[in-house]
Amino acid sequence: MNIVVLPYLLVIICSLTSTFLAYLIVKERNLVVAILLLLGQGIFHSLLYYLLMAPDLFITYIPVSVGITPLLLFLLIKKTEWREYD
Amino acid sequence: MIKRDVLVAFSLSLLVLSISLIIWLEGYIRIATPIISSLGESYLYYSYNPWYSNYTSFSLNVVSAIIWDYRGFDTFLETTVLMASIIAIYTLLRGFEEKVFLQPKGLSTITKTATKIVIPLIIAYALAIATHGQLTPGGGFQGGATLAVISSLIIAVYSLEFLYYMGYRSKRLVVIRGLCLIGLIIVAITPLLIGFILNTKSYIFQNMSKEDSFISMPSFLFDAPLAGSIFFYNVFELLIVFTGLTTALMLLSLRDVELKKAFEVREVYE
Amino acid sequence: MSELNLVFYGIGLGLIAIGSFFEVVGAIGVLKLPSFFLRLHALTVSCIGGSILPLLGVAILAIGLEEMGSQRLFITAICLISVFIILILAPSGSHSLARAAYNSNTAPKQPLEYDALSRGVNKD
Amino acid sequence: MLSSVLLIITSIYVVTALMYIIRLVKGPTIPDRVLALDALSFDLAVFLALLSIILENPILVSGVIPLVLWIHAIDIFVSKYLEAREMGE
Repeated sequence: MNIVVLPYLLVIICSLTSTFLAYLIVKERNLVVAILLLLGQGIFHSLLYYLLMAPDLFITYIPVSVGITPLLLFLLIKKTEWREYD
Repeated sequence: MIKRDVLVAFSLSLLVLSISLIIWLEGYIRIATPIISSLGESYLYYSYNPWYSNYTSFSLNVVSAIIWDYRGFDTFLETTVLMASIIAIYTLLRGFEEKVFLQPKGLSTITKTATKIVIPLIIAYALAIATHGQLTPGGGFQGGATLAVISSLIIAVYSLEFLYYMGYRSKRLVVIRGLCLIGLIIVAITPLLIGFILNTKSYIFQNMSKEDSFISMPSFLFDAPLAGSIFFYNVFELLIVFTGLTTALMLLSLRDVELKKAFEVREVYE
Repeated sequence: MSELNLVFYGIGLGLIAIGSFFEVVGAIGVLKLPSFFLRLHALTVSCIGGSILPLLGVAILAIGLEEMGSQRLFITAICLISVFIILILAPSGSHSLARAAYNSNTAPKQPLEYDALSRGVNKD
Repeated sequence: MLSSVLLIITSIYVVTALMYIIRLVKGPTIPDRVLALDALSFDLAVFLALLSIILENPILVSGVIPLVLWIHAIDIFVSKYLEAREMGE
Protein backbone atom coordinates (compact mmCIF):
# COMPACT_ATOMS: atom_id res chain seq x y z
CA MET A 1 0.00 0.00 0.00
CA ASN A 2 1.37 3.35 -1.02
CA ILE A 3 1.30 6.41 1.23
CA VAL A 4 -0.69 8.38 -1.38
CA VAL A 5 -3.62 5.94 -1.17
CA LEU A 6 -4.04 6.38 2.60
CA PRO A 7 -6.16 9.61 2.68
CA TYR A 8 -8.51 8.20 0.01
CA LEU A 9 -8.97 4.99 2.00
CA LEU A 10 -9.61 6.91 5.23
CA VAL A 11 -12.15 9.17 3.50
CA ILE A 12 -14.02 6.05 2.34
CA ILE A 13 -13.98 4.54 5.86
CA CYS A 14 -15.13 7.79 7.54
CA SER A 15 -17.97 8.44 5.11
CA LEU A 16 -19.16 4.81 5.33
CA THR A 17 -19.17 4.90 9.13
CA SER A 18 -21.00 8.22 9.34
CA THR A 19 -23.68 7.01 6.90
CA PHE A 20 -24.02 3.78 8.89
CA LEU A 21 -24.50 5.68 12.15
CA ALA A 22 -26.90 8.19 10.57
CA TYR A 23 -29.34 5.41 9.66
CA LEU A 24 -29.16 3.98 13.19
CA ILE A 25 -29.88 7.44 14.70
CA VAL A 26 -33.10 7.67 12.69
CA LYS A 27 -34.23 4.18 13.77
CA GLU A 28 -33.38 4.53 17.48
CA ARG A 29 -36.29 4.92 19.95
CA ASN A 30 -34.36 5.84 23.11
CA LEU A 31 -33.48 9.52 22.88
CA VAL A 32 -30.29 9.42 24.98
CA VAL A 33 -28.85 6.58 22.91
CA ALA A 34 -29.76 8.51 19.75
CA ILE A 35 -27.78 11.51 21.05
CA LEU A 36 -24.74 9.33 21.76
CA LEU A 37 -24.87 7.85 18.25
CA LEU A 38 -25.19 11.38 16.86
CA LEU A 39 -21.99 12.24 18.74
CA GLY A 40 -20.13 9.36 17.12
CA GLN A 41 -21.43 10.38 13.71
CA GLY A 42 -20.25 13.94 14.38
CA ILE A 43 -16.75 12.78 15.24
CA PHE A 44 -16.40 10.84 11.99
CA HIS A 45 -17.95 13.64 9.97
CA SER A 46 -15.47 16.15 11.37
CA LEU A 47 -12.62 13.74 10.63
CA LEU A 48 -13.76 13.97 7.02
CA TYR A 49 -13.09 17.73 7.10
CA TYR A 50 -9.64 17.03 8.54
CA LEU A 51 -8.81 14.63 5.70
CA LEU A 52 -9.94 17.21 3.12
CA MET A 53 -7.20 19.52 4.53
CA ALA A 54 -9.47 22.06 6.25
CA PRO A 55 -8.31 22.31 9.89
CA ASP A 56 -10.30 25.52 10.36
CA LEU A 57 -13.55 23.74 9.61
CA PHE A 58 -12.41 20.84 11.81
CA ILE A 59 -11.98 23.12 14.84
CA THR A 60 -15.33 24.77 14.08
CA TYR A 61 -17.23 21.52 13.59
CA ILE A 62 -15.89 19.76 16.70
CA PRO A 63 -17.55 22.15 19.23
CA VAL A 64 -20.73 22.39 17.18
CA SER A 65 -21.32 18.68 16.57
CA VAL A 66 -19.52 17.02 19.49
CA GLY A 67 -20.06 19.65 22.16
CA ILE A 68 -22.88 22.11 22.00
CA THR A 69 -25.62 20.26 20.12
CA PRO A 70 -25.59 17.12 22.36
CA LEU A 71 -25.26 19.34 25.44
CA LEU A 72 -28.37 21.37 24.62
CA LEU A 73 -30.25 18.17 23.68
CA PHE A 74 -29.30 16.60 27.05
CA LEU A 75 -30.58 19.69 28.86
CA LEU A 76 -33.86 19.59 26.94
CA ILE A 77 -34.44 15.86 27.54
CA LYS A 78 -33.77 16.30 31.25
CA LYS A 79 -36.25 19.19 31.37
CA THR A 80 -39.04 17.25 29.67
CA GLU A 81 -38.62 13.57 30.56
CA TRP A 82 -38.07 13.36 34.31
CA ARG A 83 -41.52 14.76 35.01
CA GLU A 84 -43.04 11.72 33.32
CA TYR A 85 -41.12 9.28 35.51
CA ASP A 86 -42.07 11.04 38.77
CA MET B 1 -30.95 -2.44 18.73
CA ILE B 2 -32.27 -5.00 16.26
CA LYS B 3 -29.84 -6.90 14.05
CA ARG B 4 -31.92 -6.09 10.98
CA ASP B 5 -31.40 -2.35 11.49
CA VAL B 6 -27.63 -2.81 11.53
CA LEU B 7 -27.73 -4.83 8.31
CA VAL B 8 -29.93 -2.24 6.57
CA ALA B 9 -27.61 0.56 7.70
CA PHE B 10 -24.57 -1.33 6.42
CA SER B 11 -26.14 -1.94 3.01
CA LEU B 12 -27.17 1.73 2.87
CA SER B 13 -23.58 2.81 3.46
CA LEU B 14 -22.43 0.39 0.73
CA LEU B 15 -24.94 2.04 -1.62
CA VAL B 16 -23.47 5.44 -0.79
CA LEU B 17 -20.00 4.03 -1.43
CA SER B 18 -20.98 2.73 -4.87
CA ILE B 19 -22.60 6.05 -5.84
CA SER B 20 -19.55 8.01 -4.73
CA LEU B 21 -17.27 5.58 -6.61
CA ILE B 22 -19.23 6.22 -9.81
CA ILE B 23 -18.89 10.00 -9.33
CA TRP B 24 -15.21 9.66 -8.48
CA LEU B 25 -14.44 7.59 -11.56
CA GLU B 26 -16.01 10.30 -13.69
CA GLY B 27 -13.32 12.56 -12.29
CA TYR B 28 -15.35 15.11 -10.35
CA ILE B 29 -13.75 14.59 -6.93
CA ARG B 30 -10.10 15.11 -6.05
CA ILE B 31 -8.76 15.13 -2.51
CA ALA B 32 -6.15 17.79 -1.75
CA THR B 33 -4.61 18.03 -5.20
CA PRO B 34 -1.53 20.17 -5.77
CA ILE B 35 -3.35 21.78 -8.74
CA ILE B 36 -5.06 25.01 -7.58
CA SER B 37 -7.62 26.96 -9.56
CA SER B 38 -6.76 30.51 -10.65
CA LEU B 39 -9.20 32.07 -8.17
CA GLY B 40 -7.67 30.16 -5.25
CA GLU B 41 -4.21 31.05 -6.50
CA SER B 42 -5.04 34.75 -6.40
CA TYR B 43 -6.28 34.45 -2.79
CA LEU B 44 -3.10 32.59 -1.80
CA TYR B 45 -1.02 35.18 -3.63
CA TYR B 46 -2.61 38.27 -2.13
CA SER B 47 -3.50 37.31 1.46
CA TYR B 48 0.08 37.86 2.71
CA ASN B 49 2.15 39.85 0.25
CA PRO B 50 4.26 42.75 1.57
CA TRP B 51 5.40 43.75 -1.93
CA TYR B 52 1.88 44.63 -3.13
CA SER B 53 0.70 46.48 -0.04
CA ASN B 54 -2.35 47.92 -1.84
CA TYR B 55 -4.01 44.53 -2.27
CA THR B 56 -2.89 42.39 0.68
CA SER B 57 -4.40 41.95 4.14
CA PHE B 58 -1.17 40.78 5.89
CA SER B 59 -2.80 37.61 7.22
CA LEU B 60 -0.86 34.34 7.01
CA ASN B 61 -4.07 32.36 7.50
CA VAL B 62 -5.96 32.68 4.22
CA VAL B 63 -9.29 31.56 5.71
CA SER B 64 -9.46 34.35 8.29
CA ALA B 65 -8.35 36.84 5.63
CA ILE B 66 -11.32 35.78 3.50
CA ILE B 67 -13.74 35.68 6.44
CA TRP B 68 -12.92 39.07 7.98
CA ASP B 69 -11.44 41.04 5.10
CA TYR B 70 -12.82 39.98 1.74
CA ARG B 71 -16.36 39.25 3.06
CA GLY B 72 -16.41 41.10 6.38
CA PHE B 73 -19.97 42.42 6.18
CA ASP B 74 -21.34 38.91 5.59
CA THR B 75 -19.55 37.57 8.67
CA PHE B 76 -20.76 40.51 10.78
CA LEU B 77 -24.37 39.65 9.99
CA GLU B 78 -23.64 35.98 10.78
CA THR B 79 -22.52 36.89 14.31
CA THR B 80 -25.89 38.48 15.05
CA VAL B 81 -27.75 35.22 14.30
CA LEU B 82 -27.14 33.66 17.75
CA MET B 83 -28.74 36.76 19.34
CA ALA B 84 -32.08 35.77 17.77
CA SER B 85 -32.07 32.33 19.42
CA ILE B 86 -31.22 33.84 22.83
CA ILE B 87 -34.13 36.28 22.48
CA ALA B 88 -36.36 33.29 21.63
CA ILE B 89 -35.30 31.51 24.85
CA TYR B 90 -35.98 34.69 26.84
CA THR B 91 -39.48 34.98 25.45
CA LEU B 92 -40.21 31.33 26.31
CA LEU B 93 -38.94 31.63 29.90
CA ARG B 94 -40.14 35.15 30.70
CA GLY B 95 -40.70 35.74 34.40
CA PHE B 96 -37.82 33.58 35.74
CA GLU B 97 -35.75 34.79 38.70
CA GLU B 98 -32.21 33.77 39.65
CA LYS B 99 -32.00 32.54 43.27
CA VAL B 100 -28.65 32.18 45.01
CA PHE B 101 -29.06 30.23 48.29
CA LEU B 102 -30.36 26.82 47.20
CA GLN B 103 -27.55 24.58 48.63
CA PRO B 104 -25.77 23.28 45.52
CA LYS B 105 -24.71 19.62 45.40
CA GLY B 106 -22.47 19.12 42.40
CA LEU B 107 -20.42 16.03 41.59
CA SER B 108 -17.69 14.30 43.63
CA THR B 109 -14.54 15.93 45.03
CA ILE B 110 -12.18 14.23 42.56
CA THR B 111 -14.00 15.69 39.57
CA LYS B 112 -14.09 19.13 41.19
CA THR B 113 -10.32 19.12 41.75
CA ALA B 114 -9.56 17.96 38.20
CA THR B 115 -11.78 20.69 36.78
CA LYS B 116 -10.07 23.28 38.96
CA ILE B 117 -6.65 22.26 37.58
CA VAL B 118 -7.68 22.30 33.93
CA ILE B 119 -9.63 25.59 33.77
CA PRO B 120 -6.57 27.95 33.50
CA LEU B 121 -5.17 25.75 30.71
CA ILE B 122 -8.40 26.00 28.75
CA ILE B 123 -8.48 29.80 29.13
CA ALA B 124 -4.89 30.10 27.87
CA TYR B 125 -5.49 27.80 24.90
CA ALA B 126 -8.72 29.55 23.86
CA LEU B 127 -7.03 32.96 24.00
CA ALA B 128 -4.17 31.54 21.90
CA ILE B 129 -6.61 30.22 19.27
CA ALA B 130 -8.40 33.55 19.04
CA THR B 131 -5.47 35.96 19.08
CA HIS B 132 -3.35 33.84 16.71
CA GLY B 133 -6.25 33.61 14.27
CA GLN B 134 -4.19 35.35 11.61
CA LEU B 135 -1.23 32.94 11.98
CA THR B 136 -2.61 29.45 12.70
CA PRO B 137 -5.98 27.79 11.96
CA GLY B 138 -8.60 29.16 14.29
CA GLY B 139 -10.27 32.45 14.97
CA GLY B 140 -12.93 34.11 17.05
CA PHE B 141 -15.65 31.48 16.81
CA GLN B 142 -13.32 28.58 17.53
CA GLY B 143 -11.78 30.34 20.54
CA GLY B 144 -15.15 31.29 21.96
CA ALA B 145 -16.50 27.77 21.53
CA THR B 146 -13.43 26.35 23.28
CA LEU B 147 -13.90 28.87 26.11
CA ALA B 148 -17.52 27.74 26.47
CA VAL B 149 -16.22 24.37 27.73
CA ILE B 150 -15.47 26.14 31.01
CA SER B 151 -18.99 27.36 31.65
CA SER B 152 -20.52 24.00 30.73
CA LEU B 153 -18.06 22.20 33.04
CA ILE B 154 -18.78 24.61 35.91
CA ILE B 155 -22.55 24.20 35.50
CA ALA B 156 -22.25 20.40 35.60
CA VAL B 157 -19.42 19.86 38.08
CA TYR B 158 -20.03 22.60 40.66
CA SER B 159 -23.49 23.94 40.01
CA LEU B 160 -25.30 26.85 38.44
CA GLU B 161 -24.90 28.76 41.70
CA PHE B 162 -21.12 28.89 41.36
CA LEU B 163 -21.58 31.04 38.25
CA TYR B 164 -23.84 33.33 40.28
CA TYR B 165 -21.18 33.61 43.01
CA MET B 166 -18.64 34.61 40.37
CA GLY B 167 -20.94 37.40 39.21
CA TYR B 168 -22.31 35.89 36.02
CA ARG B 169 -25.96 36.81 35.46
CA SER B 170 -27.64 36.16 32.14
CA LYS B 171 -28.75 39.77 31.73
CA ARG B 172 -25.22 41.07 32.32
CA LEU B 173 -23.87 38.61 29.75
CA VAL B 174 -26.38 39.78 27.16
CA VAL B 175 -25.33 43.38 27.85
CA ILE B 176 -21.64 42.45 27.36
CA ARG B 177 -22.56 40.73 24.12
CA GLY B 178 -24.32 43.82 22.83
CA LEU B 179 -21.34 46.01 23.80
CA CYS B 180 -19.00 43.72 21.85
CA LEU B 181 -21.26 43.93 18.78
CA ILE B 182 -21.03 47.73 19.08
CA GLY B 183 -17.23 47.34 19.35
CA LEU B 184 -17.22 45.40 16.05
CA ILE B 185 -19.15 48.25 14.42
CA ILE B 186 -16.72 50.83 15.86
CA VAL B 187 -13.71 48.96 14.45
CA ALA B 188 -15.50 48.72 11.10
CA ILE B 189 -16.24 52.45 10.80
CA THR B 190 -12.94 53.74 12.23
CA PRO B 191 -11.33 54.16 8.75
CA LEU B 192 -14.46 55.95 7.60
CA LEU B 193 -14.26 58.44 10.50
CA ILE B 194 -10.53 59.08 9.94
CA GLY B 195 -11.20 59.63 6.25
CA PHE B 196 -14.00 62.05 7.14
CA ILE B 197 -11.69 64.03 9.43
CA LEU B 198 -8.75 64.09 7.02
CA ASN B 199 -11.08 64.72 4.07
CA THR B 200 -9.83 61.78 1.96
CA LYS B 201 -11.47 58.76 0.39
CA SER B 202 -12.02 55.69 2.64
CA TYR B 203 -14.27 52.63 2.85
CA ILE B 204 -16.29 50.84 5.53
CA PHE B 205 -14.67 47.53 6.68
CA GLN B 206 -11.38 48.78 5.21
CA ASN B 207 -8.31 46.95 6.47
CA MET B 208 -5.16 47.97 4.57
CA SER B 209 -4.55 50.95 2.32
CA LYS B 210 -6.06 50.75 -1.17
CA GLU B 211 -5.00 52.35 -4.43
CA ASP B 212 -7.03 55.50 -3.88
CA SER B 213 -7.00 55.77 -0.07
CA PHE B 214 -3.92 55.65 2.13
CA ILE B 215 -5.63 54.89 5.48
CA SER B 216 -4.64 51.51 6.96
CA MET B 217 -4.98 49.66 10.27
CA PRO B 218 -1.74 48.58 12.11
CA SER B 219 -0.29 45.63 10.18
CA PHE B 220 2.56 44.63 12.53
CA LEU B 221 2.96 44.57 16.32
CA PHE B 222 6.78 44.75 16.70
CA ASP B 223 7.64 41.94 14.26
CA ALA B 224 4.57 39.68 14.56
CA PRO B 225 1.96 40.13 11.84
CA LEU B 226 -1.21 41.60 13.38
CA ALA B 227 -3.23 41.76 10.14
CA GLY B 228 -4.89 45.05 11.03
CA SER B 229 -8.55 44.86 11.90
CA ILE B 230 -8.65 41.03 11.73
CA PHE B 231 -7.05 40.83 15.19
CA PHE B 232 -9.62 43.17 16.77
CA TYR B 233 -12.50 41.39 15.03
CA ASN B 234 -11.24 38.04 16.38
CA VAL B 235 -11.04 39.31 19.98
CA PHE B 236 -14.56 40.78 19.86
CA GLU B 237 -15.91 37.63 18.21
CA LEU B 238 -14.37 35.52 21.02
CA LEU B 239 -16.29 37.50 23.65
CA ILE B 240 -19.50 37.46 21.59
CA VAL B 241 -19.52 33.68 21.09
CA PHE B 242 -18.52 32.93 24.70
CA THR B 243 -21.18 35.15 26.25
CA GLY B 244 -23.83 33.93 23.82
CA LEU B 245 -23.22 30.23 24.45
CA THR B 246 -22.92 30.76 28.23
CA THR B 247 -26.22 32.63 28.30
CA ALA B 248 -27.98 29.85 26.40
CA LEU B 249 -26.53 27.17 28.73
CA MET B 250 -27.41 29.14 31.88
CA LEU B 251 -30.98 29.77 30.76
CA LEU B 252 -31.59 26.17 29.74
CA SER B 253 -30.22 24.72 33.01
CA LEU B 254 -32.31 26.86 35.38
CA ARG B 255 -33.60 25.01 38.43
CA ASP B 256 -37.28 24.19 38.90
CA VAL B 257 -37.67 26.65 41.80
CA GLU B 258 -36.43 29.51 39.69
CA LEU B 259 -38.86 28.73 36.91
CA LYS B 260 -41.95 28.68 39.16
CA LYS B 261 -42.92 32.23 38.29
CA ALA B 262 -42.44 31.59 34.57
CA PHE B 263 -44.92 28.70 34.69
CA GLU B 264 -47.44 30.89 36.52
CA VAL B 265 -47.12 33.54 33.82
CA ARG B 266 -47.72 30.91 31.17
CA GLU B 267 -50.85 29.66 32.94
CA VAL B 268 -52.24 33.20 33.05
CA TYR B 269 -51.73 33.53 29.31
CA GLU B 270 -53.38 30.21 28.62
CA MET C 1 20.92 13.11 9.42
CA SER C 2 22.81 13.69 12.65
CA GLU C 3 23.12 11.11 15.43
CA LEU C 4 20.91 13.05 17.85
CA ASN C 5 18.04 12.95 15.35
CA LEU C 6 18.48 9.16 15.08
CA VAL C 7 18.08 8.91 18.87
CA PHE C 8 14.85 10.95 18.69
CA TYR C 9 13.65 8.69 15.85
CA GLY C 10 14.28 5.54 17.86
CA ILE C 11 12.67 6.75 21.09
CA GLY C 12 9.63 8.18 19.28
CA LEU C 13 8.94 5.15 17.09
CA GLY C 14 9.46 2.81 20.07
CA LEU C 15 6.95 4.73 22.21
CA ILE C 16 4.42 4.75 19.37
CA ALA C 17 4.82 0.99 18.82
CA ILE C 18 4.38 0.21 22.55
CA GLY C 19 1.33 2.47 22.59
CA SER C 20 -0.28 0.69 19.66
CA PHE C 21 0.14 -2.62 21.50
CA PHE C 22 -1.70 -1.19 24.54
CA GLU C 23 -4.40 0.20 22.25
CA VAL C 24 -5.09 -3.23 20.73
CA VAL C 25 -5.25 -4.79 24.21
CA GLY C 26 -7.66 -2.10 25.39
CA ALA C 27 -9.88 -2.46 22.33
CA ILE C 28 -10.13 -6.24 22.75
CA GLY C 29 -10.97 -5.69 26.41
CA VAL C 30 -13.70 -3.14 25.62
CA LEU C 31 -15.20 -5.57 23.11
CA LYS C 32 -14.96 -8.82 25.05
CA LEU C 33 -15.33 -8.17 28.79
CA PRO C 34 -18.77 -9.06 30.18
CA SER C 35 -19.96 -6.04 32.21
CA PHE C 36 -19.60 -2.26 32.35
CA PHE C 37 -17.43 -2.08 35.47
CA LEU C 38 -15.00 -4.59 33.93
CA ARG C 39 -14.87 -2.71 30.63
CA LEU C 40 -13.82 0.38 32.58
CA HIS C 41 -10.45 -1.32 33.28
CA ALA C 42 -9.92 -1.79 29.55
CA LEU C 43 -10.79 1.87 29.00
CA THR C 44 -8.05 2.99 31.37
CA VAL C 45 -5.54 0.72 29.58
CA SER C 46 -6.40 2.28 26.23
CA CYS C 47 -6.42 5.82 27.70
CA ILE C 48 -3.12 5.84 29.53
CA GLY C 49 -1.16 3.27 27.56
CA GLY C 50 -2.77 3.77 24.20
CA SER C 51 -3.06 7.54 24.04
CA ILE C 52 -0.47 9.14 26.29
CA LEU C 53 2.52 7.01 25.24
CA PRO C 54 1.95 7.50 21.46
CA LEU C 55 1.35 11.23 21.91
CA LEU C 56 4.65 11.51 23.79
CA GLY C 57 6.23 9.45 21.00
CA VAL C 58 4.87 11.77 18.31
CA ALA C 59 6.16 14.77 20.28
CA ILE C 60 9.67 13.29 20.45
CA LEU C 61 9.59 12.07 16.83
CA ALA C 62 8.61 15.52 15.58
CA ILE C 63 11.72 17.05 17.16
CA GLY C 64 13.90 14.76 15.07
CA LEU C 65 12.15 15.35 11.74
CA GLU C 66 14.32 18.22 10.56
CA GLU C 67 13.03 18.24 6.98
CA MET C 68 9.60 19.51 8.09
CA GLY C 69 10.99 22.94 8.97
CA SER C 70 10.68 24.91 12.19
CA GLN C 71 6.91 24.38 12.26
CA ARG C 72 7.45 20.83 13.55
CA LEU C 73 7.79 22.25 17.07
CA PHE C 74 4.08 23.14 16.81
CA ILE C 75 3.31 19.39 16.78
CA THR C 76 5.54 18.90 19.84
CA ALA C 77 3.85 21.67 21.82
CA ILE C 78 0.28 20.59 20.98
CA CYS C 79 1.06 16.93 21.77
CA LEU C 80 2.65 17.74 25.15
CA ILE C 81 -0.30 19.97 26.17
CA SER C 82 -2.81 17.31 25.15
CA VAL C 83 -0.82 14.66 27.07
CA PHE C 84 -1.15 16.81 30.20
CA ILE C 85 -4.87 17.37 29.62
CA ILE C 86 -5.61 13.67 28.99
CA LEU C 87 -3.54 12.70 32.04
CA ILE C 88 -5.77 14.85 34.26
CA LEU C 89 -9.16 14.56 32.58
CA ALA C 90 -9.45 10.92 31.51
CA PRO C 91 -9.25 9.40 35.04
CA SER C 92 -11.66 11.98 36.48
CA GLY C 93 -14.11 11.43 33.62
CA SER C 94 -14.12 7.65 34.02
CA HIS C 95 -14.44 8.06 37.81
CA SER C 96 -17.52 10.26 37.51
CA LEU C 97 -19.02 7.92 34.91
CA ALA C 98 -18.52 4.88 37.16
CA ARG C 99 -19.95 6.71 40.17
CA ALA C 100 -23.02 7.78 38.20
CA ALA C 101 -23.54 4.27 36.82
CA TYR C 102 -23.27 2.83 40.35
CA ASN C 103 -25.56 5.34 42.02
CA SER C 104 -28.29 5.29 39.39
CA ASN C 105 -28.26 1.49 38.86
CA THR C 106 -28.18 1.78 35.08
CA ALA C 107 -25.38 -0.78 34.60
CA PRO C 108 -25.65 -4.34 36.01
CA LYS C 109 -23.15 -5.04 38.84
CA GLN C 110 -23.26 -8.76 38.34
CA PRO C 111 -19.71 -10.24 38.56
CA LEU C 112 -19.34 -8.80 42.07
CA GLU C 113 -17.19 -10.08 44.95
CA TYR C 114 -17.01 -7.27 47.51
CA ASP C 115 -19.03 -4.07 47.56
CA ALA C 116 -17.59 -1.46 49.91
CA LEU C 117 -19.84 1.37 48.74
CA SER C 118 -23.05 -0.41 49.78
CA ARG C 119 -21.93 -0.55 53.44
CA GLY C 120 -21.64 3.21 53.74
CA VAL C 121 -17.85 3.28 53.52
CA ASN C 122 -16.48 6.35 51.71
CA LYS C 123 -19.82 7.55 50.40
CA ASP C 124 -18.44 10.71 48.81
CA MET D 1 11.18 3.15 6.45
CA LEU D 2 9.54 5.78 8.63
CA SER D 3 6.47 6.09 6.41
CA SER D 4 5.91 2.31 6.21
CA VAL D 5 6.11 1.92 10.01
CA LEU D 6 3.72 4.82 10.53
CA LEU D 7 1.39 3.32 7.90
CA ILE D 8 1.16 0.03 9.81
CA ILE D 9 0.52 1.82 13.13
CA THR D 10 -2.14 4.07 11.55
CA SER D 11 -3.97 1.03 10.17
CA ILE D 12 -3.89 -0.51 13.68
CA TYR D 13 -5.53 2.63 15.05
CA VAL D 14 -8.22 2.58 12.35
CA VAL D 15 -9.03 -1.06 13.15
CA THR D 16 -9.33 -0.32 16.89
CA ALA D 17 -11.61 2.66 16.08
CA LEU D 18 -13.90 0.29 14.19
CA MET D 19 -13.90 -2.08 17.20
CA TYR D 20 -15.00 0.79 19.45
CA ILE D 21 -17.75 1.58 16.92
CA ILE D 22 -19.03 -1.98 17.34
CA ARG D 23 -19.21 -1.45 21.12
CA LEU D 24 -20.93 1.92 20.58
CA VAL D 25 -23.65 0.34 18.46
CA LYS D 26 -23.97 -2.86 20.51
CA GLY D 27 -23.52 -1.59 24.08
CA PRO D 28 -26.49 -2.65 26.19
CA THR D 29 -26.51 0.31 28.60
CA ILE D 30 -25.90 4.05 28.30
CA PRO D 31 -22.57 4.09 30.27
CA ASP D 32 -21.23 1.42 27.90
CA ARG D 33 -21.81 3.65 24.90
CA VAL D 34 -20.24 6.66 26.62
CA LEU D 35 -17.21 4.53 27.47
CA ALA D 36 -16.88 3.47 23.84
CA LEU D 37 -17.11 7.10 22.70
CA ASP D 38 -14.46 8.08 25.23
CA ALA D 39 -12.01 5.44 24.03
CA LEU D 40 -12.83 6.25 20.39
CA SER D 41 -12.04 9.94 20.74
CA PHE D 42 -8.77 9.38 22.61
CA ASP D 43 -7.85 6.90 19.88
CA LEU D 44 -8.66 9.46 17.19
CA ALA D 45 -6.62 12.14 18.97
CA VAL D 46 -3.50 10.01 18.54
CA PHE D 47 -4.58 9.21 15.00
CA LEU D 48 -4.77 12.93 14.09
CA ALA D 49 -1.27 13.56 15.46
CA LEU D 50 0.14 10.62 13.46
CA LEU D 51 -1.65 11.72 10.30
CA SER D 52 -0.19 15.22 10.51
CA ILE D 53 3.29 13.66 10.47
CA ILE D 54 2.40 11.30 7.60
CA LEU D 55 0.92 14.12 5.47
CA GLU D 56 3.88 16.39 6.45
CA ASN D 57 1.58 19.25 7.44
CA PRO D 58 2.18 20.41 11.05
CA ILE D 59 -0.71 22.91 11.05
CA LEU D 60 -3.26 20.07 10.83
CA VAL D 61 -2.59 18.88 14.40
CA SER D 62 -4.32 21.80 16.14
CA GLY D 63 -7.70 20.06 16.44
CA VAL D 64 -6.58 17.53 19.06
CA ILE D 65 -7.19 19.63 22.18
CA PRO D 66 -10.79 20.75 21.45
CA LEU D 67 -11.73 17.12 20.71
CA VAL D 68 -10.34 15.91 24.06
CA LEU D 69 -11.91 18.78 26.03
CA TRP D 70 -15.39 18.41 24.56
CA ILE D 71 -15.41 14.63 25.03
CA HIS D 72 -14.61 15.15 28.72
CA ALA D 73 -17.47 17.66 28.94
CA ILE D 74 -19.82 15.07 27.43
CA ASP D 75 -18.62 12.51 30.02
CA ILE D 76 -19.45 14.89 32.84
CA PHE D 77 -22.81 15.76 31.35
CA VAL D 78 -23.89 12.15 30.91
CA SER D 79 -22.88 11.30 34.48
CA LYS D 80 -24.76 14.37 35.73
CA TYR D 81 -27.77 13.29 33.65
CA LEU D 82 -27.73 9.84 35.23
CA GLU D 83 -27.01 10.95 38.79
CA ALA D 84 -28.74 14.23 39.54
CA ARG D 85 -32.39 15.14 39.52
CA GLU D 86 -31.73 18.39 37.64
CA MET D 87 -28.82 19.49 35.46
CA GLY D 88 -28.21 22.80 37.24
CA GLU D 89 -28.08 21.62 40.84
